[in-house]
Amino acid sequence: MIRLIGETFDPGAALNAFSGGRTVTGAVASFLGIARGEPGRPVALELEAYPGFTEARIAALINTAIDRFGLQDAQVIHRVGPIPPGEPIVLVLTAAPHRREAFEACDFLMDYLKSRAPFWKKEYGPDGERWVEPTTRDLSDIERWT
Amino acid sequence: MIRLIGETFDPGAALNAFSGGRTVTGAVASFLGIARGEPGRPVALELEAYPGFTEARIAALINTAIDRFGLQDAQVIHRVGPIPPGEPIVLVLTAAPHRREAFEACDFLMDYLKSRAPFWKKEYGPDGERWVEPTTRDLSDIERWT
Amino acid sequence: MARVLLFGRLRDLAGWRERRFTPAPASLAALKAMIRLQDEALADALDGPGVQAAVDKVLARGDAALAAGSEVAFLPPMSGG
Amino acid sequence: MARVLLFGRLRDLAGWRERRFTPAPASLAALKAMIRLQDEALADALDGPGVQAAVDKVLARGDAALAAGSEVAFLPPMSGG
Repeated sequence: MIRLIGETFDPGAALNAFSGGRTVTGAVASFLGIARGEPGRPVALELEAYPGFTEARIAALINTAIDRFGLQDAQVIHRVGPIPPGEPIVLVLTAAPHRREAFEACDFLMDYLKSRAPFWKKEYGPDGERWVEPTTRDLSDIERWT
Repeated sequence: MIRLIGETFDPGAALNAFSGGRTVTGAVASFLGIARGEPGRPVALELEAYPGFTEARIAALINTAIDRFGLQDAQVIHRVGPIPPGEPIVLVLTAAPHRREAFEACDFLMDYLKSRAPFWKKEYGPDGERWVEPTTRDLSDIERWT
Repeated sequence: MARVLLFGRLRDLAGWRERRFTPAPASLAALKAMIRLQDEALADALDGPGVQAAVDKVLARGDAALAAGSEVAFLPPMSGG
Repeated sequence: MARVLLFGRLRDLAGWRERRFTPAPASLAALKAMIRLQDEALADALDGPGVQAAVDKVLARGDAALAAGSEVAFLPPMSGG
């Protein structure tokens, strides 16, 4: 499941809703991305999506991860719009019988979100604003899965 | 920080307490282990620790992970005593500036907990009870970090 | 008519987010040629490294045909998370 | 006197969790010899694969010396998480 959300959300409530009541799942891995930035600044970054297209691409990515790693379930919650410092940007949750698959799938999903998911991210730093593109490290990270 | 706990706990509240208010942390990885087992059975497994020794060994392990991966923080919450199916067994949380270090440290901590941390685990299955020892896979997983 | 959407730095560069081009160009290449007549810097950016195009929300190649009323989105390098 | 603690399957095998051994054995090897006089199956298990010993909550080797009142724990293969 993919959810784009325009305001802050509660990662703990999402983790509990995702992991609760499971008796065949041994492992839930999660990744929470947080907006870094000077406390007190109104906006650390701003995320833009392409409504419809972004959800469809991420839903396809989630299905790929489910097949590839034998997951029981996976979920992505992703912010759009302006994000103040310290607020959550993205939460990825994966459920599998064993830990290795849960970890790898979560890692895989994050690598794809960083460099292949239809988001455009503007960072507001002390020196002004700039559009963020995948780093050299993001591009080498994603090579691990090909 | 390591916490051994004799009753169920709230993984979401722990994630929120750990991740909240951070403005220099970009990445929080977590792993939640859940007791698998037939719903309705009173106990899926029972975990025994060596009070004092277990906490000290895990605290040392957390410090190793912090140094090795450059973490900003790490936390382990681990159940002891009888655990019904579907309840959390362990939650590992790691905080780092970037995602790769947070993921790897979480993975590392779980591998060590599975085969090097002073816990003894009895599984209650349909065929009776048995002591669980590290699997071949657990032992090969931990080799990755040497 | 083709509806064109710009994202990320392309939008900042062009100064617009959405615009209609009439008469409908027959292909993505024809649309880019129409854009070049108006804004050479934007056209150069559309041909720049890592820029992809989606036609009606499906990723398309440079020679893709366009139908009347197609929605064309130009997508600079993506970065979420 | 040495205080001995057993964990996991060792406890099930011996049928006890904690026991005092007097007079105080001078070493871990001496303690194991005392245990063998009482319970050969347990002594064999203590020498089995993957069993570690901790003296006063520090992992110890087989020839470790014991002080009077030492706490000795025998630890079968560990598995948490």
